[in-house]
Amino acid sequence: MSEFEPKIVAFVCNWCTYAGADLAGTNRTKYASNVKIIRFPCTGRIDFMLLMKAFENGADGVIVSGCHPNDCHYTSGNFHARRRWIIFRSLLDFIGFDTDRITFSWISAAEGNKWAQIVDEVTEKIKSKGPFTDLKKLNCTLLKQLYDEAITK
Amino acid sequence: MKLLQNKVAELFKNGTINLMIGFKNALNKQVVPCFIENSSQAEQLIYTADCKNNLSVYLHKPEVKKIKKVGIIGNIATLRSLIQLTSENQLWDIEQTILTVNEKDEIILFKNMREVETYVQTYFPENHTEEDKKLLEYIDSLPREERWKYWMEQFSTCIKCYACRAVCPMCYCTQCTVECNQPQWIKISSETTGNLEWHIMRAMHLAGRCIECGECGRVCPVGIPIHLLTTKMNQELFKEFATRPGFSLKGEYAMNTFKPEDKEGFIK
Amino acid sequence: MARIGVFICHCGENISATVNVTQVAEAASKLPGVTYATDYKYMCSDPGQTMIIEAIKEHKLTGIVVGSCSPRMHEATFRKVAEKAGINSYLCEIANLREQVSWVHPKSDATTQKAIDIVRTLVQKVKQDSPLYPIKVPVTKTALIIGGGIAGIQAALDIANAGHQVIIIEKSPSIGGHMSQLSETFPTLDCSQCILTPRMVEVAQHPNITLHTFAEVESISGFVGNFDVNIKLKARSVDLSKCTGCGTCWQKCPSKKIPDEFNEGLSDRTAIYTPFPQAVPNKPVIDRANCIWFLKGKCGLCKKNCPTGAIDYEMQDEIINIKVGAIVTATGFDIKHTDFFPEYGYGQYRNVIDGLQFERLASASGPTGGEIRRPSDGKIPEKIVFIACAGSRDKAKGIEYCSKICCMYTAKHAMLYKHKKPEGKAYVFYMDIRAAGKNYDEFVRRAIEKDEVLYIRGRVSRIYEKNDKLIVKGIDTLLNAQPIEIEADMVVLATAVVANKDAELLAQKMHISYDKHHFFSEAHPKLRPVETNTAGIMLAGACQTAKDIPDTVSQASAAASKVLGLFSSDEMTREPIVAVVNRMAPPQFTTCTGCLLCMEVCPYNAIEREEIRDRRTGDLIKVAAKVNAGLCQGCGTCVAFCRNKSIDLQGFSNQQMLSEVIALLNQPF
Amino acid sequence: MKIGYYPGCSLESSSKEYSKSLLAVAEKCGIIPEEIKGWSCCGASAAHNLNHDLAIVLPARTLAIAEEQGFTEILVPCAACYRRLAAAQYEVTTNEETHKKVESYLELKFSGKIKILSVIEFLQKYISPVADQYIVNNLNQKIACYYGCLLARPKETSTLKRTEDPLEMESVLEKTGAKLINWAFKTECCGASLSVSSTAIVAKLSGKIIENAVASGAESIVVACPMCHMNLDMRRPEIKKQIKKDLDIPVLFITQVLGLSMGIPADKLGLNNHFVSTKKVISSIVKKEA
Amino acid sequence: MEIKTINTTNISTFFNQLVQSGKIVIAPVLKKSGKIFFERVQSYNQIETDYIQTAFSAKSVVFPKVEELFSYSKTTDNFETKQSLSDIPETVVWGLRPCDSAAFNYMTRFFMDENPDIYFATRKERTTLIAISCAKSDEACFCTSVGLDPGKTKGSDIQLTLMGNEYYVEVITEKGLSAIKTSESLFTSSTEKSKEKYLAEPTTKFSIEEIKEKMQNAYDNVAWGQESMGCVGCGACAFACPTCTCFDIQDEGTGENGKRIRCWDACGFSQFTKHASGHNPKPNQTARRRQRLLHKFKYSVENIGMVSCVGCGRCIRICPAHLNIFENILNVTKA
Repeated sequence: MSEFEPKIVAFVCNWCTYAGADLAGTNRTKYASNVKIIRFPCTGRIDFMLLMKAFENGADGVIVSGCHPNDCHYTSGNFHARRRWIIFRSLLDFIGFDTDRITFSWISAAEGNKWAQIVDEVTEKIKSKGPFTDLKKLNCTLLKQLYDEAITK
Repeated sequence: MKLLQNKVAELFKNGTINLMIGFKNALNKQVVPCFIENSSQAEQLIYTADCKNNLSVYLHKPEVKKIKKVGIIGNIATLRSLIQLTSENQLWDIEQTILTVNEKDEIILFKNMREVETYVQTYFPENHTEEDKKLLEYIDSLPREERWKYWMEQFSTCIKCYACRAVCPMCYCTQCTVECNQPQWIKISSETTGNLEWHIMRAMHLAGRCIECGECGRVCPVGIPIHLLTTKMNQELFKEFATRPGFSLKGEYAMNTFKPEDKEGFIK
Repeated sequence: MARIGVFICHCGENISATVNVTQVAEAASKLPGVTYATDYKYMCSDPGQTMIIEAIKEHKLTGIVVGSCSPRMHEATFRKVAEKAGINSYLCEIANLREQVSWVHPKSDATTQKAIDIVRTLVQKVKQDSPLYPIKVPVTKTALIIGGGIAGIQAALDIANAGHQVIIIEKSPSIGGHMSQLSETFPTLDCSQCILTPRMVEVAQHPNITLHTFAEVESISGFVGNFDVNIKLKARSVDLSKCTGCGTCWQKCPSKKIPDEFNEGLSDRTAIYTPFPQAVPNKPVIDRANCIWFLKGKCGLCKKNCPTGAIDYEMQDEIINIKVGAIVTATGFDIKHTDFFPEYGYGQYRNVIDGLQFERLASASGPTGGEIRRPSDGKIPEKIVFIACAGSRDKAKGIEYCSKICCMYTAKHAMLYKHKKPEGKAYVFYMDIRAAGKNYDEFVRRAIEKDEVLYIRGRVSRIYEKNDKLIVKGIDTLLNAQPIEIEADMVVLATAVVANKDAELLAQKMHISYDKHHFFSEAHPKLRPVETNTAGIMLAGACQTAKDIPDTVSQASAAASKVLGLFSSDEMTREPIVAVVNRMAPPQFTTCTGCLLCMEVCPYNAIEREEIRDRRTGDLIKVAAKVNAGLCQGCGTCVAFCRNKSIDLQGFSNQQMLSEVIALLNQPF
Repeated sequence: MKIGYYPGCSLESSSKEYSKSLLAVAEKCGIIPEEIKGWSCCGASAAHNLNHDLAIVLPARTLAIAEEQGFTEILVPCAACYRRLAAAQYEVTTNEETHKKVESYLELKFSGKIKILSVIEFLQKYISPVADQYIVNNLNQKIACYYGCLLARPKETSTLKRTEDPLEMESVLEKTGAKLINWAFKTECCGASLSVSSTAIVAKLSGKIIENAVASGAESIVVACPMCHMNLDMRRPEIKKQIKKDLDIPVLFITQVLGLSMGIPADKLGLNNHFVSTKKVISSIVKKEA
Repeated sequence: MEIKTINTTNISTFFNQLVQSGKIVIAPVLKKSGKIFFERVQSYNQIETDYIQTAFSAKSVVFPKVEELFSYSKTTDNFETKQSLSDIPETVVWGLRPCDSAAFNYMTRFFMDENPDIYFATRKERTTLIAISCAKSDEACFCTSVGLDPGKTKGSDIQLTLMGNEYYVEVITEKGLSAIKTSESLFTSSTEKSKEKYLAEPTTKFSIEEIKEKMQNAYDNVAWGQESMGCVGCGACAFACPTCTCFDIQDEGTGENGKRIRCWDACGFSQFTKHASGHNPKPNQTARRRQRLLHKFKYSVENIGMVSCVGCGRCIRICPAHLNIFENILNVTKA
């Protein structure tokens, strides 16, 4: 059987990380093709529910990246985002969600190499962790015990 | 008791209020919310340590709003919600008259929200029950996978009756995100991913706003300790940003502000 | 039903070398909603563009996805193409197949697959796209300049000369600011007033400029193009329309012992006074705090003696309302005064003075007529010690930043002294000499080499008085690094440049952000140095950070040009990528619950409170948030923040982002 | 309340009177500081010129054993000791690595969070609030408060508000009725430990201090540091040579002055074993009229 | 109908044999939360025997809270739907109360009259109900007020009544018979006995006939307001109720693929009657609460000819605001 190729979604801001990824391209820096970018105007725009949705729809890992503190094109979007992630992450951790599958980073428009490097790191990490099945499992095994699903399924 | 009842009766007589939301006794020796509409009904009122319900949730009901002049007998949780709600600009369309009974059984009639604020800030309650604390410790002590299993078992029993939302004074949205279907954020059906998303979203939306009355946990028909989620969030917020909901009319809501020097250990 | 067209570009070999473009087009054509898909060597070339236009027309496409280079390259190009073909330009999305696919991955199926995934994602997005139209905001072509210093004057003149109305307000009785206090200016040593006063007069006489001195901002509301400003005209007690500026009043005024602000307290003035001879307007004002009439209710000499009856003790503060399209903030700076430095004499030794005081001493119009004399006894000092970085770059004093101008004016001061008293000795204690700027270092070298100013690299630990001398204890960190003591007759502290004490308050009135030292913050430290986060409010001069005259003037002109850009048309057009609070039919009106917590989130204060009232009765039905499209920059922070999704961001809507996520992850069906 | 007491070498020897007067005043106000058992040298002035680790470990040891003995606050009257202990505490509490290192050297575990009180903090916290009821005399004296360098610097570990012109000693002495003059040399260096190695420098530096104090109209100088005291008091002959002036202005410890105002006999305060006679000061006392 | 007895030791054997027979057996189980739920169990010792009433009814066995009606998938050229009724398993519900069994009767009428609902039909057809008469009741119980009683066999396939150390077994239906067939030996046949003295005696709160009568013109009673003040508008009562059959049909998934599901809904929800226009004919909890009670005691009588309340008292026990259905009814029917 062929090696597991994780699906990784990157939520990035338009002004820093997206530009950084472009720079990696301009420099012809090679990196893993598992990560696919969705472009947002700003990390402040990234709704935590979108992360949940990504996992629900079969992502094995997620990258969230934007401008370094004080570099935000909108001056404070990333600061708000940072607070959001601090809390969101501790919540996920509290309910036991595998937060290792979410990588947060600051990548500026000048850090093409950092982008490439993060992508490779994350891809490697997720590969070693294997497919993300926690949510998939939920809808069968665990619930089978429970009366109504035992019948619906 | 009598004092309270007289006070309320008086409030009706001098026209300060047309409705008083308080507590009365009911079957199974339960203490239940009651709605006094005139001075004569005032003698049903009681106020004891068991008056746990957070009555502020009723101030959102159109029926109550219509009455305009409404009195409310607040336990500390209720008072905190009133403060938080005011800071969230919610109670502009209702004239509340707020009463409480302090531990010395004195009746306090607040002149304005400022007074409520000072009262709450001076009378600083430790509002987590022992079993809550124990349970929190227990959950924290579990390894990650166990925590996950624990909560998923809990969530899998959720029937999406939204009682947690209905009793929460902070869940006053006229249209909750679970009801918005363009796009459909949360699955309608109550299977576990959907339930998980609902509870995560709820916790996130209440983080920094939850005043920790524990009603959501109390009313959950399947007994999920959901109040622990928001309680935990509040503890985190306090740890990280030293904010505490329901303590100041200015709100000081942690999630709509930031400090450039906010610390985190996980962003690469 | 959507009819989407997909156009895959080879970009010569750049994409096609590693991505199987035909396969991508092939796969795209199978996607639901895609009616046409093709690939071509150069989509951005003329034939490529024409091809797209024809395809759109021929296949009646409702939206297009172009798989090419980064949207940061050609999004604009292809959106124009879409428009040419008659569909809304925002119904065009770019799939980044070059920078983020072909250039970074080897030729392989995986690479092609990634390309397909990205195209599929963008197809989903474009299906959710709705046509957007640029937002037009009317512009009131009048500018408000806050502050009548050189920055304000420069900006005012630039704008007025371009033919637009300008209103200047200045809190003191005359315009001119700190520059009017200076003696000579570095690096050319030309007389400050000689170059400034003509400008001041020009301002006063300019047909397009309305000048309000002795006035302050009361409140500011509205937004870019449409500000509504209340200005408080402080009671001057002198009717400017009657006053001829003859000066009889202040000659007669009996209370004469008031420290003169203009001369930094080195001389006295009367209670009714004109700040300085060249003041504009050159008319007096009554300092009510010190006027005998206002203190005791008698005297009234000025009134009796005024030939035109211009004195009016009853005059009240007046609030006037103006409508302006843009605001230039040029409120300038202040300096730390000597009492900030206990170790340098507690502000009690009269001969320890600050830079501005020295300027007045050196100035021909100053209290000593330009002769440098000791404040204590009027003796001409034999030895002067200048201390640079008094407060600046000093954590212990809470001021980490460099005040930028001190190195230069200290050199200038020393030079001026040496010119006036060649045999005198001038010492300068410094940390580093920062003389970056045209002819700046040359200037400093001249002070050191030609005028023999003694530069000592080291700091001064203490100054104390000893029989009429000031003992300056310091260290020379160079050479033998010995502690040294100098018996000086006078010490000049180049004290730190700080923000005005009321800067914070003003910033709050204008809703612009400021740093911890209360200097106003620019919208972007590099790319938008003269704008603030509040569209339509610009910054000029030292209110942003310490600046010398050249920098101040150039920034003022830059600010002016920003204003002129804004005034260049009757309406300004803004990208429709803005947040919108949903609206629906009664009884709901909107799903917004009016918690208004989002107001705090918005970096641009673009979110306002809206009251929805019953049309007939006028009763308040609902309170909701409302996004001011004029101010919104489209970051979308409020969208992610809004609990019940009542705010959405045009062009990056919840629907769009979510469908992108789903499409990206679900393999082709 | 249990306050640990760390005399350090000086207060056992050259500055017995400092210790004496301090304890006398404390006792008067009903406070008995308890000597830390087994305290060791703070390493002052020598160690930190030679070996950084040693300079931290030496004072850290005292902090550690004080913690062991259950103290939450320790009083360190000698400014030099205070500076070293405070420095050690700063290093240990701000740098986890140093902390570990130190613990491994000492083979002791400790938090380093113990509160270190300089004599000034001690007086402000425990004496000033109650002073009124014990002060019986007015000092008819013009006093120059001399802080020296060690109490005021470095800023990071100093509790004085205005590094360059502190006012804490003045505030403590306010109630004694003495006139506290404003002068320039409050925090100038006296030469400190060079006292032995190169007395000439000390004489020069201390000389200036005394000169300025006198010039500013002081009748006595009050110090809170044994080094300062030694240099200003004991080195008069050398100072005389230096400044070619014979100034007999007495130098007292802040605790002695307080003691006097509280009516504690001069000998109990060790005022008799100074080099420069303190008679003037003692004679300046006038009973407070009730 | 056959009458049998089985002693308390054999009862567990019987139960376990049911499990072994490959049927899914649903029985009351005590959860960590202290609440008792119907849950799939593997052996008798898992189940709770000492209880008045489960927190939720067993209705989800035939009317799941989420039911996939069919799944669909679409490509550019074709469109498929899939329906999966075949794999619905044989199920036994053990230990439900007579009121619950009666509720199954109502549901059958609701789903099967006129246009039969195949989903319900299939499940019902593959479900056997083994009820146990109530030996205890609490203040919330009021079955006797709605024409039922703790021993009623209406709707059950088998009904057990504990009499001292043996169970009195009434086998009512064919399904019942086939359920005990494999375990024949454990039972001994018996003659009809009176269960009376072994049954609980819940107090009667009202006369159902009188209420039905008065409900006819209760709509305009002002008391509704006061009675529903406490209602916070959650769906708990409806979800716990054995006879609440309201559902909502939704599509889950993208335009390209997904499933159509039927899930529980509750008339207490503010969105329940909300129109697309935003208009809501039942604008507040007063109207919604009234709808709920009138439906149970008036409309269902008009539509199906029976009161759709079995007096199990679950809604009273579960209500966050402790609303009390029979108190409400009495108050809104006062003149």
